[in-house]
Amino acid sequence: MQATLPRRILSTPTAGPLAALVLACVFFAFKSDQFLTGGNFSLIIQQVMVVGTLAIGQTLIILTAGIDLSNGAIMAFGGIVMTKLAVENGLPPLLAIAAGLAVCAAFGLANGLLVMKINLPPFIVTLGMLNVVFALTHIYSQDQTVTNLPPEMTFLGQTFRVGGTNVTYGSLLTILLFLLFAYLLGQTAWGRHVYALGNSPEVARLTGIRTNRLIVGVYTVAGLVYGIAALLLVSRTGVGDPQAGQTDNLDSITAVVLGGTSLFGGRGTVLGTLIGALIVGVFRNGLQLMGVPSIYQTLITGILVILAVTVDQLSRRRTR
Amino acid sequence: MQATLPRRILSTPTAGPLAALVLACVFFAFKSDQFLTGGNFSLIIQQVMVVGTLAIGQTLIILTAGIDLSNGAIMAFGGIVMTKLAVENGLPPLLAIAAGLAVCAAFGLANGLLVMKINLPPFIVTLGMLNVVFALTHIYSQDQTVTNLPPEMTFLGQTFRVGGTNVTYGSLLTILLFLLFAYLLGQTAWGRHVYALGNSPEVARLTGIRTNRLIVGVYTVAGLVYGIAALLLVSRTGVGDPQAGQTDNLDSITAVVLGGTSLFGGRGTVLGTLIGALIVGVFRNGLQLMGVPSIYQTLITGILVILAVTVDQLSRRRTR
Amino acid sequence: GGNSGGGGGQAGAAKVGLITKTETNPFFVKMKEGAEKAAKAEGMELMTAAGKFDGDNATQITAIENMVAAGVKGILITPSDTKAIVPAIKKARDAGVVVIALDTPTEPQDATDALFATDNFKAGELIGQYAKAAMAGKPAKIATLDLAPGITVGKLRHDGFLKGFGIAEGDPQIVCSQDTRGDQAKGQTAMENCLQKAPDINVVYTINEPAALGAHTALKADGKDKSVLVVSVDGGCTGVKAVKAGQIAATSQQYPLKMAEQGVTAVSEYAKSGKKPSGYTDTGVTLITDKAVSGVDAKDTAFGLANCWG
Amino acid sequence: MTPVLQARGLVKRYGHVTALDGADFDLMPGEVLAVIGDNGAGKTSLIKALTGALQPDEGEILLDGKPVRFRDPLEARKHGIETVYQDLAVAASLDIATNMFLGREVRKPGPLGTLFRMLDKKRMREESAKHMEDLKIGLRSLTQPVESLSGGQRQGVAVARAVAWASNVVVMDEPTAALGVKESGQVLDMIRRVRDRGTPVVLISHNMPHVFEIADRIHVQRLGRRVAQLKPADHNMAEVVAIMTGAMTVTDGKAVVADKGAAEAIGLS
Amino acid sequence: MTPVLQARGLVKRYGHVTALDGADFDLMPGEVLAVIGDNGAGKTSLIKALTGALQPDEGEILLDGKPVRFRDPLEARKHGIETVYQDLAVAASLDIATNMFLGREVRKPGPLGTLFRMLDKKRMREESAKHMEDLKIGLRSLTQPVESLSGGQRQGVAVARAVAWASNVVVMDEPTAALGVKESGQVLDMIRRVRDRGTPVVLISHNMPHVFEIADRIHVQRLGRRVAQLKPADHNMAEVVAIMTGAMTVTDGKAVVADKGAAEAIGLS
Ligand SMILES: Nc1ncnc2c1ncn2[C@@H]1O[C@H](COP(=O)(O)OP(=O)(O)OP(=O)(O)O)[C@@H](O)[C@H]1O
Ligand SMILES: Nc1ncnc2c1ncn2[C@@H]1O[C@H](COP(=O)(O)OP(=O)(O)OP(=O)(O)O)[C@@H](O)[C@H]1O
Ligand SMILES: OC[C@H]1O[C@](O)(CO)[C@@H](O)[C@@H]1O
Ligand SMILES: [Mg+2]
Ligand SMILES: [Mg+2]
Repeated sequence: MQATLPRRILSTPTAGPLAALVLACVFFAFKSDQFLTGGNFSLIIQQVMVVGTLAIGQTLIILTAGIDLSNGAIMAFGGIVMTKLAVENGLPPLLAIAAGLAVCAAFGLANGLLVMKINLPPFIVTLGMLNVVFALTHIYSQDQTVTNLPPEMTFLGQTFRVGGTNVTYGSLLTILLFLLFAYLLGQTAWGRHVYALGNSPEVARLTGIRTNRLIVGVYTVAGLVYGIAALLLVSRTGVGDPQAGQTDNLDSITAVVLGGTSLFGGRGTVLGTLIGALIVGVFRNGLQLMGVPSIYQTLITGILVILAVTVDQLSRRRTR
Repeated sequence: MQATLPRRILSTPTAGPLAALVLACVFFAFKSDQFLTGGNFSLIIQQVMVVGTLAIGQTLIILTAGIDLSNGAIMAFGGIVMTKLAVENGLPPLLAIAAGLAVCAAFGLANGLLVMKINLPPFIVTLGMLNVVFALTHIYSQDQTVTNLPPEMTFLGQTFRVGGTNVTYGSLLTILLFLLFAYLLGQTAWGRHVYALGNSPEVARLTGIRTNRLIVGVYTVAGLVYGIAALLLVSRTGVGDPQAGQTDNLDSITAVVLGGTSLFGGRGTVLGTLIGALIVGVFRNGLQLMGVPSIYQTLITGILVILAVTVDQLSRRRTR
Repeated sequence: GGNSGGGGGQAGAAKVGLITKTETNPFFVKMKEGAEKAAKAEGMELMTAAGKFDGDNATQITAIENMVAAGVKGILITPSDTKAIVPAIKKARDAGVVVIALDTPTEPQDATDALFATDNFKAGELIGQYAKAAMAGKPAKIATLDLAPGITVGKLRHDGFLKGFGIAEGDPQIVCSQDTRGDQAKGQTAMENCLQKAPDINVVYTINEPAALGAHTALKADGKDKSVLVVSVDGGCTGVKAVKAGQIAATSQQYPLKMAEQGVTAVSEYAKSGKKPSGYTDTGVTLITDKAVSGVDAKDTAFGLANCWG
Repeated sequence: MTPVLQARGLVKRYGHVTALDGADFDLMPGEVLAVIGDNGAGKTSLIKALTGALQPDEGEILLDGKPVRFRDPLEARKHGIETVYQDLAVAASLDIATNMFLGREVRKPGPLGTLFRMLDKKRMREESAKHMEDLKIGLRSLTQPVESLSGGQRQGVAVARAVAWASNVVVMDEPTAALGVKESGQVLDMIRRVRDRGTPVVLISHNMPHVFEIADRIHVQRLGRRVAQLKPADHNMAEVVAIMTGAMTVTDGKAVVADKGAAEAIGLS
Repeated sequence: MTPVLQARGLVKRYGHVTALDGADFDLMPGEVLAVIGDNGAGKTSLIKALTGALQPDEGEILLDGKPVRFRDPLEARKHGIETVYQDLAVAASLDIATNMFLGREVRKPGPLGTLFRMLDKKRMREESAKHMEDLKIGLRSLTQPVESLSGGQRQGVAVARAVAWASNVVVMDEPTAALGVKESGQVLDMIRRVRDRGTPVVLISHNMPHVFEIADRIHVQRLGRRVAQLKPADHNMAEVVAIMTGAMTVTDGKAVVADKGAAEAIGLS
């Protein structure tokens, strides 16, 4: 009844993405001396932590067979709210951060209610929300970048040393968030219900899951996670930036799909998403270190993305 | 056994989007004197014909439960290929156009083969292709806009008069394309197979449909349609523009979804897509005519998009 | 971060990085070419990166970090978000890398070691003055085809234009304002809709030449290409040809090659002697038109074509 | 005696199809009630309406004599009504144990469970194994996703789940349709055991031998309505089938030939 | 006489589950062959392998004595093999007529059909109505999408389709599982008619009365293998069930008790 250990590892859904990631790392290690250093890996994690965190929320929503195009915009708005409140309205920084998180969660809630109450397709709800929030960000910020942040807001950008390598507190928080959601999805009833909902809302309903509440909950939690991404962004860039996040919706979906989660819902893991985000970060960093001109970076990234999923697909075939 | 006529109209899947479109038109007609004129409608059609044509290909692919993120990029490349061949390599314009169409179809074919042969998710395949084709466009064009086009290439931008209104040949071609694909999807075996495939690839396979060939065919035909969009774009703008099409992937998906087609495949119509494209065009034009500032246009468009699908959803409920 | 800083040179050529706003604007492509040529002449290795869209701060930060990790001596950057990029630049400078802004100043300007750029406010002001003079007292109906919310170049040029024209934001003479993201197709759609709204528009300000060409196409379709005054900024070869053909009345020419060459040379100097560049170097802006008006300095298209880029 | 579950005049329309056309329903305490009828007669629609899975357009439902309204299946379940739906509400990508406990997961004992809300996967797996064992459904692996099970195995999971949780009423929509001889026998045994512990069972089935073997009463559904309530002892199989297909009708508890041609066609004189 | 369709040593593994474990199969001309076995015995896997829906890992298939390999169901169909799959290959959002003719649509006569490839929807609708009529499946509308049909109605569509198109072999995987008494009877009649026109039929069923009523021969599948081939006339139902569940085995054509406890449990002495 129990599979052998190697077999189990091979058949975990993250095996394929992981193989792709390892292959990419080996390749770049050969191509650039600077690649395989603790400092460089710490850097890559810093670079993917914002999209990675957004991708946690995106994973939750995609697991329910939804999609979120508004996450980058919500994050940008959250970042502006927390920084403006602290810098311009003089709110205590922690309160300002809490307000930013609450605003993001509220937008998530709004998405969830529209999806649930009127049964609208998530693609359209979040597309509309993307436009609304984008506009609100620019109107509210008057297109001004917010600077001179209090230290509490950039704390997550500070570093501590782990065996000779500087790691930011933000990187740590990101990793912890991934572990938290891996736990929630894999080890709690709530996680099971998310998967069941993604498999079939009708089945979930018939088995007595409160699907409406669950959907609204998932979108709200996702919104809250976007708020955390906003804080990570603010602490990484040191400013509140109204231009932020414009391609992060597609980037986060890319991380999710590269991580082996199905866009049709019900199948996938949040650790896969972490690997998916890292794959993109490793490509970008490695190609840059190799000195590849930017337009060729785009070309090669395109090819590598396809190759990465091919590796995943082939590794799945073997275990079938 | 036969439904009554009004009932049939109400229960056609395009009824909801159509209602939303009509409501929007009525609203803008009250708000702006210039809105309800033949000239303005002719303009709206010109403005949506490129995205609309792209959205035809997008509809085909979404009906098979796929998605295409590369269509705008493919179109841009096709436009550069046809204009460069004609202007710089002196190819006869019609031959150059044919070459452009062939290149677009070839990229579609490549997408199809990757989806079919390796069973990769369409999202990833076309995301990779987007990057690849984008880079190729800039490398091949050296970022130069191609000007001084031969008249054959801009012919579709010419107008003819219909009852006092100038209509471009391109608008006419777009409408004809929509009708053609409505026919192919609704009245031929090929169309039935596309729907069956989108419902369930396994069922389609078990009933003896050659699903592999069908998938590759759909992506290739979509590529060809993107080539026609390239020609429409070239004739509308009068240049070959390497920067074209960058937001057209999401825009075309939006038109498809607004038109009532399900992102999960197997349900939807191409005429719905036409209506979806028109909804977006009418919003943009109407808000502009009302003198709404750009950023508020974005805000209102976001709200209106959600409202439009809500109308659709409510109209469906009634016939249930 | 604690990465091997900019000082730690690799064996071989010293490296210099160029980070542009986007990959798609010929302006930046020219800039890259200029940098490539200068790097070769100086015996340096050039690394390039670009944002995904105008305003993309995150990608520019990532590029700065990766270039520092790769051990560059200096970074040339056209900042997308002039304030938001500042902390990342500071980190790079702390790691011993010299950072020079091209095309667009950071805020504050001294966040970078040096700046090589057009004066964008002046670029707008020149075409504003030109338009005012060319209208010769006729009542103006103005359309402004702008960039996008919150990108400083766009705002600087727009404000400069208004100042040059002698009006303030909200003036009733401005009958239509629309964002184009500097894109030709979007410029065309914006112009079409503006014309539908106010058919008597007679002055069109455009953020750059792609937007201007889009506007021209729309005007031509409406039979108004001869009667409406279009002004723009850039001075690319395509744009100057359009000035020559009368499609654009006047344009403020910029010199991206100069920015790039001077930037690379400065980094090379630093690599060799340790001497850092400083201050603002105006790479100049010239009004190009074949229909000069009195009181506004301008050069003709022959000059424009001789000095154009792209 | 008040019926445990009762319905009066249920109507459900889908566009121009009327699935329920004023259906009545009565389930008495402790009985096995078989619901039979042609394909499309509205059996599934009826029990979906009774268990909160579908909102009737008209009519009322009474539980222990008191009017109720189940807005969703969860509310019905809270009243102790467990259902095996015909389309087998199982989540395809999840495994057997997870499906068995979907919506009533068991948490680990101690703070791990209360504080960290951690699932007790081992216990759920073991209990599922036991329930499946009871039904004698042969399984080669318990960790397979349900989508990879054979048709009958999947049905076994759905039945085992309902039986495991039932407290007040068990409703089963063709629970043995895909089951083998041995497995069907187990399900019938199971139904008997449930009844014997006092819980009434509603069984929809097309299998007349099964119906006659186990039912205390038969509800005959036809064209969206209940057309008869019978005791198996009072009629033979042929008669019941005749009533079901409309060849006979029931008047004053006696079957009467309604459609001569039809009755002859199915071999009743 | 050479078998029409034959298989030797078919093996199919899914990870660590072995669905087919060296299965043999023989179908003789003009016969109705019932395939029976417990849930999970590998019946569906067997016929999927025979009809191109699944590629066996090992073993060979012979058609009229010649080795064949069907890479997909279409190839099998081209050889005249029609199949009703257990999971009812119907396209949910399409209507009955479209499903009936999926993959063999009829075009309009004349240039409309040949040149413009226009479907003859009216004709397809009429013919479907006729086929459904033959099975006496009550339908209230022919233009409903298949997903809104009742379980039995949906099965009717799948059966009608296979019977309409069969030319060489018809394979049916539990075709009557969801059907009512009347509808089941129609399907059995249909099978007889198909056999009588000379086309052999493979019928998977758990319904022993049906099997005994109609089968010329019985193939017993157990744990992924064929464990017996019987004639219904030579054995009674209880014996056959015993063989199926492993309580008895067949040696030299005679049933022998293999597992005493098991045999007693099912009431065989
Ligand atoms: N969602 C729906 N939309 C339209 N019609 C429906 C829907 N659900 C059921 N129907 C119709 O309602 C009628 C009754 O269906 P129901 O499923 O209740 O029948 P049933 O008695 O359970 O049949 P079976 O024995 O085949 O399962 C059928 O004619 C069916 O086509
Ligand atoms: N795709 C699959 N992945 C894993 N296991 C599978 C898969 N398909 C079938 N199996 C397993 O193979 C075995 C045989 O399944 P099969 O569907 O052939 O049984 P069956 O005899 O048709 O049963 P039933 O009477 O319940 O329909 C079962 O144990 C099943 O769980
Ligand atoms: O998009 C704005 C950018 O475009 C240019 O005008 C070039 O066309 C640059 O000077 C400016 O930075
Ligand atoms: Mg039913
Ligand atoms: Mg089976």
